[in-house]
Amino acid sequence: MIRLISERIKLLSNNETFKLFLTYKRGIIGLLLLSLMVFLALTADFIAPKKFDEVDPSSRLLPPSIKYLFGTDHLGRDVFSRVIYGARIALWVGLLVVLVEAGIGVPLGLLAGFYGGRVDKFISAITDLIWAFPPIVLALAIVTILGPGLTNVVVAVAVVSWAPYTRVVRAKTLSIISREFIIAARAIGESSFSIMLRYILPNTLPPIIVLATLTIPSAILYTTALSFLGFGAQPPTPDWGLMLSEGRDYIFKAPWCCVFPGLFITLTALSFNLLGDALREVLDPKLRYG
Amino acid sequence: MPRTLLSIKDLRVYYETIRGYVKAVDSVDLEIYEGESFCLIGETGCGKSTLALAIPRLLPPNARILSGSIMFKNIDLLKLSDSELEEIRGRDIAVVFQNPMSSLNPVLRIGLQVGEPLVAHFKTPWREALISAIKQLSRVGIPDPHLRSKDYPHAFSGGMKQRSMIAMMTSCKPSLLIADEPTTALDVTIQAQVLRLIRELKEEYGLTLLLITHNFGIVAEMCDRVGVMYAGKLVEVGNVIDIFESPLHPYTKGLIECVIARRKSKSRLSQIPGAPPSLINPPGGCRFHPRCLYATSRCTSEEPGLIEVSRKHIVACHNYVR
Amino acid sequence: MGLLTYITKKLLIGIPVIFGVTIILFYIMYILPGDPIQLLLSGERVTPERVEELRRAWGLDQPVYVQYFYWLSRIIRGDLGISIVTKQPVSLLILQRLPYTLALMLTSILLSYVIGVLTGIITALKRGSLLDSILSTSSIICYSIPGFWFGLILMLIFAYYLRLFPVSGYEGWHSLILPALSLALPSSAYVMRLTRAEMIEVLGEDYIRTAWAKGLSKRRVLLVHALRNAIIPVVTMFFLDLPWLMGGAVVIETLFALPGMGRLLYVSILKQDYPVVQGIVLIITILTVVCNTLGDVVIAILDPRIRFERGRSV
Amino acid sequence: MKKYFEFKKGIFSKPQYIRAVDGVSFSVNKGTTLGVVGESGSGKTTLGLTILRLIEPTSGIILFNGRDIMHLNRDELKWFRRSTGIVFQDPYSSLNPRMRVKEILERPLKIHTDYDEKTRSEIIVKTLEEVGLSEEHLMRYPHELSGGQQQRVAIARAIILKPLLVVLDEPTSSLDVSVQAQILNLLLDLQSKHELTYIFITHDLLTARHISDYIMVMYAGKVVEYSTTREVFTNTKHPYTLSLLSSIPIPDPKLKSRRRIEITGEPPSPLNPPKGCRFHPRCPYAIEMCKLKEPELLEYSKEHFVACHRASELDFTELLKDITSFFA
Repeated sequence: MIRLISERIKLLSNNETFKLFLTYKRGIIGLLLLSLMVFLALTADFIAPKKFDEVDPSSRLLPPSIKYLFGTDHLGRDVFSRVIYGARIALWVGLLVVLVEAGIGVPLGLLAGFYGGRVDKFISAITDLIWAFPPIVLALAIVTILGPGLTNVVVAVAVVSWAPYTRVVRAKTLSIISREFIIAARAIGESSFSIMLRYILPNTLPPIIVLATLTIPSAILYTTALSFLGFGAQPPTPDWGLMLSEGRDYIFKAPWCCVFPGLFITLTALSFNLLGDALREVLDPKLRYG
Repeated sequence: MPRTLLSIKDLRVYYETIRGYVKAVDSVDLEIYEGESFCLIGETGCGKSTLALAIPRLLPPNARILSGSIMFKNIDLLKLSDSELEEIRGRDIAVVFQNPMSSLNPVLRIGLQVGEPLVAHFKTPWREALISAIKQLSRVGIPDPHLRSKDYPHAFSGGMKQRSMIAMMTSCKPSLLIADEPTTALDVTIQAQVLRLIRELKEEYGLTLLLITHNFGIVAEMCDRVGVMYAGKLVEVGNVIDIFESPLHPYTKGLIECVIARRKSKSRLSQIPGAPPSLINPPGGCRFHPRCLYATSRCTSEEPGLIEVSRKHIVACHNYVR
Repeated sequence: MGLLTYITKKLLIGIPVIFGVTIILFYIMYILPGDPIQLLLSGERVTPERVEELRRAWGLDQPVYVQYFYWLSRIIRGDLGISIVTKQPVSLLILQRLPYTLALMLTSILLSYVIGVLTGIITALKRGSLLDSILSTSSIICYSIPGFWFGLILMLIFAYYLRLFPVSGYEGWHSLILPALSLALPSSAYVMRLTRAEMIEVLGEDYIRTAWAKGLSKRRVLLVHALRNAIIPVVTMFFLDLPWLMGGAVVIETLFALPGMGRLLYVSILKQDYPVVQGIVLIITILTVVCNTLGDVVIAILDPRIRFERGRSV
Repeated sequence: MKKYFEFKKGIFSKPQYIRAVDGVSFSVNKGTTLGVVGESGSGKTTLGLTILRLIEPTSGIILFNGRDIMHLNRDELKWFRRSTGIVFQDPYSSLNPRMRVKEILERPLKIHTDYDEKTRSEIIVKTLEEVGLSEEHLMRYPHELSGGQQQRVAIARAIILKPLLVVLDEPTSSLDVSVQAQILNLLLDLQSKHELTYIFITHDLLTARHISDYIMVMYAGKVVEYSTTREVFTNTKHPYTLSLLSSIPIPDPKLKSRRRIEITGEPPSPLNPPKGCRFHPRCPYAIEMCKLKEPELLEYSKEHFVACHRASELDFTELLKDITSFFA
């Protein structure tokens, strides 16, 4: 798998593809924005002026100033520091959700496309049902069973939104399996497993990469929405959704408690969306999900 | 002397791509006479379709017509506005495309699509247009045209789709019919039927035919005159008999030998070495020189112009006399 | 293969799906922690005999599948049970809230599809222009914005600073405007991008070239030949979006304190009012299946190929 | 002459729902080429895939070197895969776009041999040179090669294990005329060098004629005529073969108005072939019997099989004069 990915990256660094990517200015902006977020997440301990849970009762709900760039919240915590630490959570959560989604969705899509018939009908029926169902409602239902908490939210969001992976991989597998190199592989005596692993999977990677880039932002939006409703991260976690939820009560008195976390959610989602959009144009222009 | 219907001068069409400009048609001059069947032949990517589709300006959006004129009945098609062009398309110049499978609109009924040009060009009321559509469908050999005109394209076989395309494109009795590889996607027996139909309609309506193909058999069966294209250039134009029996350009010669030699069993075919060049950076001088057995130093540096060897036989080669 | 046969077949497929979901729903509620009787009594002190009696009365002493059929037959009669918190019938609670949610959903979906489809077509036709790049970029920004944050900002600006709309709660139709906008924003951006992509793809199809070659007017090529094809996936998306908006409604209704079904779901989950949660999820499921079936039917009417394909394979 | 590949009567019928090849029976001798000619839907590709057991037939026997390939155990199947190869029409589609040329050619060696890295490389380079490519192409991806080069790689993959039989499914149809000639020459060279046996599937009678020793004409899943190449072209017996000969555009302008028969209609759907002779609705010579009874493939003269009720009474030599002169 790692070899396949590195192969892919090598292909990406191949002049042509890269040159094509460079023509999408929005993609480059997305990449830069994402690098900034990753940088903030990695260096939060050094950049943030305060700890994310450092309470200061004497400086509650202060507006933005030189000392507190983004102001302080109802407990006197530095919003700027919390927002920076929040990048860690958002990126980690987005990555985790996507890994779980792909972990469920890709094998199912591969099996459905490769074996067809009843296997396909069964997998497709489940996928369609999950797909049609409003994800937030389903995630809420799962969180109701599992109980609140960030890990549970990650599981819930992943469980309700793997369907695009299955659909895309299945469709791609179907289009690959009718190609002659699959018959040729059989003719030289390749096993089914080897065909799936060596011949089909590598060819489904470009759309999977695009899909992953495009589902990370929705994963972040869903998890923050659930945290906003109070089912996700619990205090004092500097989760952006939770910060919005806490700041909501002071929205008119101290709007900065809400404005900045929301802005960072938007910027993070935007960076992935810009990047994913350009990647789609470069790697798989016909890909639609949704 | 036959009258000229279409006269192309110094036409250059490039495609803008990420890798650079693809010089698909480079300074081509061509005359097509009224009432004749003219064939453009060449291999994949030689620019023959680009040349043909440049005439009614049906090129993809990344195509750039850099220079030239296309005089059709004394009008320069390249200078017309979009709405003036609309009046000519389908009425005076019609096109039958290569892939009948995807060239009909999947969500509209066949009858409607066939009758549409009449409504667009002659303001025929829809009722009458649909009746003419049925007549036209029956003319091209669609069985039960009354019923079939209400079908959607997916219910038609490839051959029937191509017949419907022909019905649609000839409904206004155009003076020029451009057929871009009209039978490449079809089976041999169906191909013969469609070619026969095109020949019949040509006689019946007095059309001028511009046929694009890569098949020398089709050239031999359909055409009066032939133009051979290689790497964006027109390299030879002549009567069909002349081209087959005394080709002047080494490329034409090589191609014809490849094809004709197949009449002998298990013999080695004469072959042209290598593959056609990239049209982004075509070779300097004569574009064929890297594959040409007769190339001289002049061929690598100087681009040959079109030489009129005899009346009606033109070639672009420095060393054609051998 | 007739259109009617196709529609009937689609409708018949919907029924087992709903049936299957009821089983899953029932089972989830069955395994949930907490004794329903204790929850029902909510702390009232009663004798163990009384509890047993209630258990028998509710059929809770029966095996699971029998309980399921009791439950199912009650549902079919329209009885969704009784709320643990308010002791009111769940169906009544839902019926009271449904109009607000439907009004919110319809306003926002109409808003997003009208805006989305129009801008999508315009940007596709003006592909590569300044207008296209402005609109395309802003659409990416729009669906990167979390709806609930956008709602908060709208509330802050239009309700608090400008005092144009009520801050929260329901005080008449104008209370729905800000929530509908917050719901419609990401959705319209998505619709625009889908319409644009489909339109661009269709404009590159061979049959569009045929339409140009026939000498049809620009209007006819774009509106009859292109849009007629490009709109099909957008319509599919519309019917998928309807139930999806329910999810957004939970967050947005909570934010704006609207008395709709979404907020009811949120409150019921917080208070562990399982019968209400179960009832709402059931309603949403039915809505989902109905929308899907409706979508299939509309698509079959719009796209003759689908009828044909299915007709052949069956 | 050693009998090498043999079909017993009543072999193929109904793979999946399509009646592709019914009751085909013929044999191919070592080192020769059998050309299979037909239009789309004639079952020629299905036949090719079935011979290599890439599609399972519902009944029938295919003998390969005397062994029935439908009943092979694991090891025998492996041996069979090693002894056969296939080349397809579209060279780009037949190569995995994510594998380099080296890996594409290495897979058969890894599966079937236990050669070490070095030996494998030697074999790969040697085979590449044999098909007219060189070491510089080793690390290329398929999309970095031209169509002709891709087809050479596909041929290299098919012959790298020195097979006995290679199925060539329209190997030149998607190539340009000048490249077609190169590939046909290469195939002929390889055949004489390694004594390969070819089954050459094509829709193009002219190419089939050029490369084949025997020709089999198929229509709607049935063999309608089978004989030596010479016999099929000079002594055509089946009206369908005749109509193919009438339909192919002959590259000679002087034959423009040659005598030919005109056939109407289109090939039937393989799902629902006509009763009786499958060609009767389009056949200008059809009689009542053709609608009722399906003709059997009978040996009309030595090594000349025809499936037509009227084979003995119809004589097409007059009609074929022009074409025969073209080939003479």
